[in-house]
Amino acid sequence: MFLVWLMAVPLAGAIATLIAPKEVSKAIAAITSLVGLVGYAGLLFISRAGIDWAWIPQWGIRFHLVSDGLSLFLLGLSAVLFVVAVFASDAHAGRAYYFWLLVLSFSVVGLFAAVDLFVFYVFWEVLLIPVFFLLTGWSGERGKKAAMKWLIMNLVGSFFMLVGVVALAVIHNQNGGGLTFEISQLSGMSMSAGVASWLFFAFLVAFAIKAPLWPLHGWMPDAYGESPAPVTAIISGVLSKAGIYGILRVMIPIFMPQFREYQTLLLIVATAGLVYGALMALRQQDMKMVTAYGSLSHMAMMALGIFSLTSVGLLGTTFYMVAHGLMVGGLFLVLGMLENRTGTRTIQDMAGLNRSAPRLAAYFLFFVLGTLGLPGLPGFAGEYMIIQGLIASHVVFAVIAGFILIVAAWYMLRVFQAVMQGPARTTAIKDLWSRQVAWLVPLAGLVILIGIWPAGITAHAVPSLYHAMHFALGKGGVH
Amino acid sequence: MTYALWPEYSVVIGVFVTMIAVMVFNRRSIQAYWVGLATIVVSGIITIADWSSKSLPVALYGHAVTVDAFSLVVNGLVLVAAAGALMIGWNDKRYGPDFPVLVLLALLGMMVLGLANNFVVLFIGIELLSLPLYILAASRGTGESGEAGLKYLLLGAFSSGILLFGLALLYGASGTLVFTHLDPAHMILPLAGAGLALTVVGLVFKLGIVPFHMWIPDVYEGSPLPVTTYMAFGTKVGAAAILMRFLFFGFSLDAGWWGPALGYLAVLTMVVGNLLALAQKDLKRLLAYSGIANAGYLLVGISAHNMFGARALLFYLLPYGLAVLAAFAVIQFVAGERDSLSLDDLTGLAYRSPWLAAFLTVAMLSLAGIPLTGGFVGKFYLIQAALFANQPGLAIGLVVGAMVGLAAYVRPLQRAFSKAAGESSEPIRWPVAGSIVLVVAVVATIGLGVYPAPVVHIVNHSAAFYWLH
Amino acid sequence: MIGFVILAIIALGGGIGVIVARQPVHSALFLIMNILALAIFYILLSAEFLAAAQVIVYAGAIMVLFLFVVTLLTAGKDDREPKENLAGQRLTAGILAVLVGGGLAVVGVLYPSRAIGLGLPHNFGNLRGMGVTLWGPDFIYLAAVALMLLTAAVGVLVLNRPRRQVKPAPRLEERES
Amino acid sequence: MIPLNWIVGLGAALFAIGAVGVMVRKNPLIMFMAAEMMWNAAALVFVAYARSFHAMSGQVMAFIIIGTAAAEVGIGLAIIVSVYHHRHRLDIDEVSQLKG
Repeated sequence: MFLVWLMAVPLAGAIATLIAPKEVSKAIAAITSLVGLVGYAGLLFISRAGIDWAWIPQWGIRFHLVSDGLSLFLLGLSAVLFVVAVFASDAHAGRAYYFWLLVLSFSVVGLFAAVDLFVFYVFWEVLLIPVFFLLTGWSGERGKKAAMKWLIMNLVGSFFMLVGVVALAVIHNQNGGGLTFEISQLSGMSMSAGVASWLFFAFLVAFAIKAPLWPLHGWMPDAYGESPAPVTAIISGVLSKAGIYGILRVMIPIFMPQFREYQTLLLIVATAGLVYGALMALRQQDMKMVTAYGSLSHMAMMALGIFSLTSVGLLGTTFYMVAHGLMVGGLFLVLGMLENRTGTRTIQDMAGLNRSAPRLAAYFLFFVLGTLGLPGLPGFAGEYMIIQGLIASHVVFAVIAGFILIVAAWYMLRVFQAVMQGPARTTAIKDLWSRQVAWLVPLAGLVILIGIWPAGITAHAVPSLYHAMHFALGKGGVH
Repeated sequence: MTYALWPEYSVVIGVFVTMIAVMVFNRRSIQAYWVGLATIVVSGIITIADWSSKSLPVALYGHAVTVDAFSLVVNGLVLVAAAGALMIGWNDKRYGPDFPVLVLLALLGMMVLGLANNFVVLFIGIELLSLPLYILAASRGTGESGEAGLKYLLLGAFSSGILLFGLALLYGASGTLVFTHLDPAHMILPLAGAGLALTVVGLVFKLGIVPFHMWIPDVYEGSPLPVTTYMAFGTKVGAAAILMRFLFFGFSLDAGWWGPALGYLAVLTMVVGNLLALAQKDLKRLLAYSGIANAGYLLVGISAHNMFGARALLFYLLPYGLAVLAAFAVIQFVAGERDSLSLDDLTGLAYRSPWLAAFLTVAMLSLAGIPLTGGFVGKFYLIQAALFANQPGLAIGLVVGAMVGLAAYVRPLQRAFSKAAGESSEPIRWPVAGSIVLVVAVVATIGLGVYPAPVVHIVNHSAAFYWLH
Repeated sequence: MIGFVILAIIALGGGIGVIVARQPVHSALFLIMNILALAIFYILLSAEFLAAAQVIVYAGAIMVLFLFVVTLLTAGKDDREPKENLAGQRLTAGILAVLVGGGLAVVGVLYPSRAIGLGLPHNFGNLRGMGVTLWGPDFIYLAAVALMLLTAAVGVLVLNRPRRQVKPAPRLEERES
Repeated sequence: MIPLNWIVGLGAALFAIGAVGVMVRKNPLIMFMAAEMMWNAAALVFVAYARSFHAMSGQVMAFIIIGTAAAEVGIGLAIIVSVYHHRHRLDIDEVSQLKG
């Protein structure tokens, strides 16, 4: 029941923004997201909340939501980032902006909590729509094209996934198990190898597009480049995790044999993405694009953790998703503020800004260090676990991943140095206002907290990871 | 207690009462519209009463018609279509006082198609449906409207000719006119094959399946808006219903004859229809091509040829029709005095009238098949049907079509949500009756997407009922 | 058999005449010829009532209407059909139709239906027989045809009622300028 | 004895001629007449088969076809007349506009 309230709050807020006068839209959104955050804090104490209602009984579809170790912290990540994004948004963005933001928040909660494949798919597609309108209405000149690309690419993937979803249920029914979309019931189901491979790739492509993973990242540069900073933060911080989460939640329990079969191929592709993202990040002159491609590289890192098919790798990915979401979200927001103040995103146009804006520079440095994996900050713990998993399975890829970590430090610090340090060539800018500091401090605090106490997440995640994968474990899938 | 054919009888009575109302009252009067609406409501109530009676199915007039749960569901659908069309064109001076009479006559044809069990009734249903629509299409009196009526008439007569000749050959091959007495095992094969092919072509013409779709865009574009709405919803229901009844009652055992052919046509239609929709600049034409593509989706339900297919088809008709009603109501409001709307005219709609833009969004997303709208559930059901029939090709074709279609449906939305270059023109008038249609259609579309279980139950009941044959 | 051949030639000639005639008037006259030939076929097929109906309804009413309209619309005009670039497509369709029709004809000739050897039932096809059927079990068909004719009457009223000249509403751009 | 199968063949031929007429001609009146011929061909085949089965049902169908054709022709000619009138009026309008 608690989860339903967690979903109902943003939905009610969304409707309220439509009815209330334009001026209070932001206030409504802020209150709503804060209530959501408080509600989420309550969820932490309940820990395993869930509901299980019949939705379309004729097709065996149940409205089944659970917050277990896999989803609990992603729900938290989205709750935090939505609060931050609302506060960082333009107060004059209009009611439709906040409406779509809250609808997005609603669908993200549903997506992360769903354990029925139909419910999962519904929210998976629903969240495309608010993002589409956010990109269409509140971004630059090329925003419309970016929105179109986002929608089409994602839907191409997810329509094939839809066929996959139905096919799984139908096969389960033909096996004599009745029509059901429950992931736990579909897992470990027997199907012919050919069909299973087709379905495996149908799902994988859908998830890889959303993440995005190389080479299916075509929508990413436009969408990240054109969207306003809070939206970028939500897309990169929360929505991209949905792709990885989908692989963990849906594919690992159902397609473990296929993962084993194609492991080498998957590792090679993911590694190529890791390298590609890093190299592209090095070449960019636009600081937002550096972060975007860096993020692409990090998504590949998470994929590597899964494809290592070791429990420590999976655990690392689970942890790294939350950590990366918080840090990259924060980083995009800081970049947004920087862009607001300087009016440019090109690295060469800025230099020595730390003189005039020391606080901004400090936060910038903090998130940069976080994303490049400084020990003590959460990125490090996640990457450590992933590489440990890779060493256990294929050591070659561990070596490449370790090397790319160094490159990551290079491209992130390059941006920081160029923008903040050196002689102050550009005109001075305003430093952060106290209100902006007010919501950056908790975010940074949270990052530090899970950085020095990763066990807070992993201890929760381990049992449910094992729970989610016990079929795979039973077949000796995970070491 | 069953009132078997009383939904149809009440419509016949309603036709006469409406005509009397037109004659008695002033020609410019609104009474005819009220009588027409009352007829639809009464017929709907009797349909519901029929539904709850236990004595169905019942065959009447020497197996000429069969009233069963299927026909009652079709009744309900076409009643919704007629009510929607009537209210969108409510008391519009452009269409004259005879509009309700003709809507009721066409409604009768659609209802007859739902319960036909015999070649004669099939033909009568098709013609009862078409004749009033020819008139309605041409009733606007402008050049395009007349041309649309003419084109519809000629193509309609042509396809009816094909249909009739096919029926004649089938009659020769089998010796009976009744669907359920057709026995493919004892037919003269070449005659039966040729007859079946011609009959299916004739019906598919009416449904608007590629490559027999050429007439649809022109006719839809030229006809008055409420009439286009009626064609897009009601005619599709009628044609799909009769195609299904004919094939499932008569040739259920020999699905191999027609299943694969219809499957290929379905895939072709879904893809081509959506592709062509992508290129349209006029909103009515876009919806016409969308109607073609949706006819392809309907065909998936037929060529899957299983219980799921029949149910999915019946289910899909409802969200499709509701989306059509909503979209055309929006067009009617925005177009105002004019009778068509280009994509450019939509620019800035979200700023002129946010609610209209929102309603248009729901309608378009439902046509595109985005979750939490009825269209998604319908497509989901169709995919289930195709996969249960072990025809993954159909499912893939469906999603490929949906992907292409999505781009087509999103384009008007992007226009609507971008700022207009010039200053926006006068505010948009909301006619009361049309607004009711619009709001009901949009709410029902979302309702179907969020909680489809009751409708699924009804549909399953009706298709299961009829499958016993 | 000779009678059949002659009648068939008349019917086919009429049919071909309909579609090759340049003037619609000639087409209409050819169609009447075709219809009358069919009426004689109906008599040969022991459908007396239908033969009468064919002559009275088709030749008597429908074709007179046709002739009337044709003369009304095309009197004194050279109704040359405009050339259009779809000619090739139309030709292809026509050839296709010929092929399909030829195939159908071959099928129809080669595969006769199961004929019943007994003598014809009493009143087969005459006025009494049709009346008993149409006013008995098949009455709804008759009622439906009546409704269609009613529709036609309404339609003629609707389509040709005097309408005030409706000015086409200006398009959006014009109103804005 | 009348060769029933040959009558069916004749019906098919008439049907084909009518179809060709609808597809190839562009004059709406002639197209409409060709479509009528297709209907007639179907009616002929129905009657022929009715004779062969000794069943009235085919004749009833043919009668319905004739009745429906009457209604259809009424509507069709009304539409054609209104379209012709409109075209005619348009021509005059254009001419007067040119002069004015």
